[in-house]
Amino acid sequence: MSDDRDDSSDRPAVDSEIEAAIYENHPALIAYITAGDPSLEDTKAYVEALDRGGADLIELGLPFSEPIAEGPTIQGAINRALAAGTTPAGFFDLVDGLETDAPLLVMTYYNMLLQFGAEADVRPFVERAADAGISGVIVPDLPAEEAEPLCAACDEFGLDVVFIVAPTTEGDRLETIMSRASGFVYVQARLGTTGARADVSSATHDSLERLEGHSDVPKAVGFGVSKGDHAAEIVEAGADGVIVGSALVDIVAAHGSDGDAPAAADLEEKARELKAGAERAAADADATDGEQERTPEPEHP
Amino acid sequence: MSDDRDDSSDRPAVDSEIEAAIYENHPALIAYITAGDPSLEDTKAYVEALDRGGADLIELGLPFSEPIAEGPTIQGAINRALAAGTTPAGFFDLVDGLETDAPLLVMTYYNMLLQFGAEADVRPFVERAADAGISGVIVPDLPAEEAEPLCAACDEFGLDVVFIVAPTTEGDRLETIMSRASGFVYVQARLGTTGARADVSSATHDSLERLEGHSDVPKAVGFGVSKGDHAAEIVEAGADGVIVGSALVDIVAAHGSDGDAPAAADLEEKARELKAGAERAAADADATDGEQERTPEPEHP
Amino acid sequence: GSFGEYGGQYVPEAVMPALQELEDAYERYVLENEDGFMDEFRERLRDFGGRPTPLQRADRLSERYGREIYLKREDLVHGGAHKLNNALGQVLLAKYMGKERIVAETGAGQHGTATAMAAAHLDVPCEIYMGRTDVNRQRPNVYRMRMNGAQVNPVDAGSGTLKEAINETMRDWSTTVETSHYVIGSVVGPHPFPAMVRDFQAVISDEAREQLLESAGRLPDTVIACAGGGSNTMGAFDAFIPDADVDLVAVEAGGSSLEIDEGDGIAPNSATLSTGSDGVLHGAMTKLLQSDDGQIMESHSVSAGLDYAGVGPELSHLVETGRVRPVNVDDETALEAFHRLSTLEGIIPALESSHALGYLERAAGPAAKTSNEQHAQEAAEEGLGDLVVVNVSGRGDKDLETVLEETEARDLAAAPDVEVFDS
Amino acid sequence: GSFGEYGGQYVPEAVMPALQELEDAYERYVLENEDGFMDEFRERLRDFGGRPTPLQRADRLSERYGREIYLKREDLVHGGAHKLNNALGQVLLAKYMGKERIVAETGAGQHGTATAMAAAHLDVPCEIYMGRTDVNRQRPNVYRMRMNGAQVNPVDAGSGTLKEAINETMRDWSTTVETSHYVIGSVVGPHPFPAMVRDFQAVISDEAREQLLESAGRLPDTVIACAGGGSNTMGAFDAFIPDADVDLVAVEAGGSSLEIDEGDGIAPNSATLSTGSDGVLHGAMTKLLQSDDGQIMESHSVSAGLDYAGVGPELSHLVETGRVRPVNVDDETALEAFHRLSTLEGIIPALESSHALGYLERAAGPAAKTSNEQHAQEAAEEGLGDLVVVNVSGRGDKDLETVLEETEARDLAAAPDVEVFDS
Repeated sequence: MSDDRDDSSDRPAVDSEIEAAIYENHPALIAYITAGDPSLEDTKAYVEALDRGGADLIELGLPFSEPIAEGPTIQGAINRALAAGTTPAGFFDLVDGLETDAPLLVMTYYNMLLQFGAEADVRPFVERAADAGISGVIVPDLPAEEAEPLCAACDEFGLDVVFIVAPTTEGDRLETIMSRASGFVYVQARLGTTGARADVSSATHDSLERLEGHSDVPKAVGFGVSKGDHAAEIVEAGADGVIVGSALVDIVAAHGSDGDAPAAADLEEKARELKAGAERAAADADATDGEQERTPEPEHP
Repeated sequence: MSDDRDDSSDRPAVDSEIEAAIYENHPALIAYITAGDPSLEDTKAYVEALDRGGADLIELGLPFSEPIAEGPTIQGAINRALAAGTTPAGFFDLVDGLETDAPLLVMTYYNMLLQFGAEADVRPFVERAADAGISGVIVPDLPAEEAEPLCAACDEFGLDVVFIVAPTTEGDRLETIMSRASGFVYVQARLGTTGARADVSSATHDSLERLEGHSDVPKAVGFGVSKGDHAAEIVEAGADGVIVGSALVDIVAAHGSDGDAPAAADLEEKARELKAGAERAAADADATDGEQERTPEPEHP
Repeated sequence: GSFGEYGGQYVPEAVMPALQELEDAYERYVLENEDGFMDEFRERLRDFGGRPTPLQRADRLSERYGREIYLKREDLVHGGAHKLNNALGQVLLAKYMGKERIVAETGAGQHGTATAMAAAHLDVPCEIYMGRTDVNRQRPNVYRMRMNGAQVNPVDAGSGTLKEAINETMRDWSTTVETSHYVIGSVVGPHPFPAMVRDFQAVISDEAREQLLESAGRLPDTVIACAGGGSNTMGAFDAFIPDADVDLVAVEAGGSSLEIDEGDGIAPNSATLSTGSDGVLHGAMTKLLQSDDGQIMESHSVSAGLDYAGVGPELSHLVETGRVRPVNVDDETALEAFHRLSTLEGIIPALESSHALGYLERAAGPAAKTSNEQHAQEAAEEGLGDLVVVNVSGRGDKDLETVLEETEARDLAAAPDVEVFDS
Repeated sequence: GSFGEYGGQYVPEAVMPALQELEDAYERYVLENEDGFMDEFRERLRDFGGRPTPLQRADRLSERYGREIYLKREDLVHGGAHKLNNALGQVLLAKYMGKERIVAETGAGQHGTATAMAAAHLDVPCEIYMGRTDVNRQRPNVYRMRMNGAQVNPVDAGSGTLKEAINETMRDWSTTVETSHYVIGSVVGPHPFPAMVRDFQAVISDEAREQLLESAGRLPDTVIACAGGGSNTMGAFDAFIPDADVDLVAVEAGGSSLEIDEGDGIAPNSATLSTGSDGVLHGAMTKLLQSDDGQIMESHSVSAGLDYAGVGPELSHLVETGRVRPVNVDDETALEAFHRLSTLEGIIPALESSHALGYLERAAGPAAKTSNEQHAQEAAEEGLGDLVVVNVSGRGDKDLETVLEETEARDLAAAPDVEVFDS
């Protein structure tokens, strides 16, 4: 389906379904939507549409009442999902019933993980996520320093913990994060919170340069990506994947709850546009710069 | 016209027109109205009506903007008079044109006296008052301790300074006041401010007792007197005069400015009622208690 | 009079005995510290009132004016102004005198709230008279008084403002004088009030003098305080009066104009010391705003606390003898100064105090350096010294609404954007 | 975590480097007084903030409760509450760190006004985020902030209250973290905020301990402070923590009920320490009011300043280890206590502080002596000692409207007549 899938035979086998999905579909499109916005039934249709549209990984947001890392768009989606009564149990029921080519990740805040079981402990959540077939977790309010319990549980159940690298992440902290990263590294394109922007931040290039040589984990860029051209620009800058969230949530929000068919179609088309942008850039790079290997080369054998 | 006039031949000559008027008309009715309420023309008619009705002395209030010793009734009259544009010059023009049997006093606050001339000095005011034929002054915010300049000016121009004795006035202060008193002593019937009341204060008797033997100056009682019966009670208690203000101002206020004829007639009738009350008491005293001399006996020859 | 030709006791006879009783108590308790009265007063000022207040070097004002500017922070006294110093002293004195009840009048409500607090603290019943108009426009202060357990009596007569409240309080006191003490709110009224209130407020300059000697090692060149009735003024000046080299500047409210409208009996200012003439008001001979006939003018100031046609007799005397220099600044200058202190120093001053700060700007601000400005010439002649103490007599929280309205109606250089947000 | 299992840094990656920078600055400047930071802080607290505040013996409360009651008078701090202690410390620290700009969030506006004052005083540009609903219902505080030159940014998202303001401030900070410092208003948030804010607020108990040793000659038996986020609580307790015999009582808002409505996600109280469970909110592991699923509950208190679903992690730790005793009093008890202090002592306390005073009544008031009363039995078990310090964290001027409304809706024994006068 993509150029990179042809390269898969050159790569070492990876344990991670997520890494595998990125390598196999390089450059990958990673799509985010908030589960339960406007309802869990709608979310099922939307996820399937994104899967059809070419999303290589799908992040499902489990809504938390205090989303401090989100911009107004995703905060709005979260509020709608909570108002619709979305719970972790309902979320996992949804995931249980999903069948997608793209592996799924759950994106939520740390307290949601902690509270899933009877005591404040992340293990029950991770176990349930693994049962539901989820491949990884992203926790925007969990820096590497506090991630030990989550990493241990995810190791136990075979999930990846995706860490975010911000424009301000440097030095020892960058080392630490890269050494713990699995699945992919979420490269935050700019300071601030999530939200669709008109252009790609210049910080993207700097960040990708800073990460070079730190780890063989794929790098995907998010925060502000909304168009195929953005995706192309990001891939040109050397990213292995493009993460899109707010632009998709905007589509969901625009349709409200009056029939999910048009929303699903629009989501599918948006995914297609973004994936095409990413692939165009990768193809251009291969064509104009064929001798230079831009796709990631794992250091370990 | 009254019993006491018959006694006049027994009395020594007095310098004071005011004392003379009290002795000659014993027990005397002393009437107050505010000049300029509702206009100086009205005041002229009212003063003449009071004179006809039997007032033996008439206090004319010269309005001052901060009448701290007045109750709401007289304060209202003062506010109306000021709103009508009453000035000291207009006041004296009024007095120049008055011809009454009853001697006139001016009642006003100290600042009005001070400001009449070019400098802060009471002499020009007193001189003009004397010119206008005024016989005495009452200044409710001028205690004896501060009265030296006014007493000097009044001595020079032959006016009496009427002092107030309050229920709280005792001891050395009472001595001082009585020694400076001329015309009459204004016996304040009760604590508080001016204003018509339903009854005569019991403090009246105490006060008159306290004053006995202090001076030969006549004692007149005011504060709260509104009816002939009050006047009778006060005279029975030993007063030489009854002072009535708020009850008269009430009549003026009730008529507003819609024609002064009824107001003047009511004022005349009220004066008659009060004077009759005072005389009734005096006559009773003479009848039931003939051997005892209740009328004042001047100590000096 | 007690202060040269000023002062005295021009009151109804009925209250004269009470004044004598008060004079006696003042001499014994305040002047001679009988029964440790002054010790208890100072202790309560400290523990209840929050004294001493700081004498703060104002860094940015010092920079702006090219000299050392110190602020005496009376805004930090309990209740938000210097008013408590006096109210606490008088209520405590009333207790020592065996009085069972406190009455007071209030205009804008500052003295009323201070008195209500002091009366609650000392467990003395308290009634406050306040004009109906003032009640309606100063609701928060009415609430504060009532929450402190005071009875607030609205006065309906006349225009329903301070004047009517004073008359009504005087009526109450004339009636209840044997058991009540009338807590007068400034250095005005008959003797011994002006002297006694000054003595209670003198803690301001006693502290400031000591604090400055400690921090700057010398006396100030100039002390600036606003003057309405004059209690913060006398409080800020008193300890410095014997220091002949210390320039004492009383800043009055110039209002909108110094011109008076004799016909309507209105002075659009409260610049009594600068423009008034001698007369008797509320019990004392002093300087007044009055008509030629002797009627008291209606005064004006953007600051309710300065809006008074009289002034303390001792201030009249000190101005007459040249010890205190009276100046005045207009509403606009005061508003500018309000904003300047708020934004530069993080202190929102009372509009009263803003007049003192406004004078500082006029005498030493950037415009004062432009020689062709009229005020600049004045300022040069006035000659502020190198070390200036300004008394911040109170905080401006009470003035927020007024300042907003007055600021929106003007184009003020120093004002931040205060346009009201849409709801 | 920094406090046993509580604390930590649960924040977006983008701000982690700023937290490390802050941690470094905290250690150097606050803990080690580098460049005389703490000396300057203490000097400014004194001269600008009005410290030390009094520790006042409350005569009538002492009589009522049959023991020595002392009030720590944080209501007298510049701005009207203890909030300035922290805001001044953090803005000064930001300056030492070379930050060019201050951001902060505010709910009822107390922290916002304190921050705006401190930023004006120290000449640092300042932006305050405040929910639109709060902007509309807390206008006076909005005016005060703007008059101090701060930019107030209304936040329209969601219900327009504290939660949205926090999110928006976090967004701003995430974007401007290299040049801006986020002044958190309580002992909450990620490390080092809880420790740093505690250290800035510790001046309360440092002073109180010394003042009490001087005036009473011994340590208190009990220290009582209200607890919302917990900054006045930690400030009032800190110096006494090593004194094992001093009972430390944190009084939370019991609101209208301790029952929660899990379905609607509403806790009609803010009794986090008493009823909450462990979780992560706003950057720290602590006790929270949360649903079984982990959603943060909407909390409630008649006092806006206590209305928070979390609490400082150190307090959670101190409660967990038994050093601090959590109790709670309901809205009505707090309102009664508000009126009681106002009428008995002439101090109008903040509704927050009224909770601490309400506990005093419950534990030692007349009703506590009636043995057949449920609360009385509790009180006997709680056993207040003979010498009690209550922290009056702020003044209640800001709460007048709320108190009037809430009082009129109830039949309170301690309330004076506050029926509104006819206009």
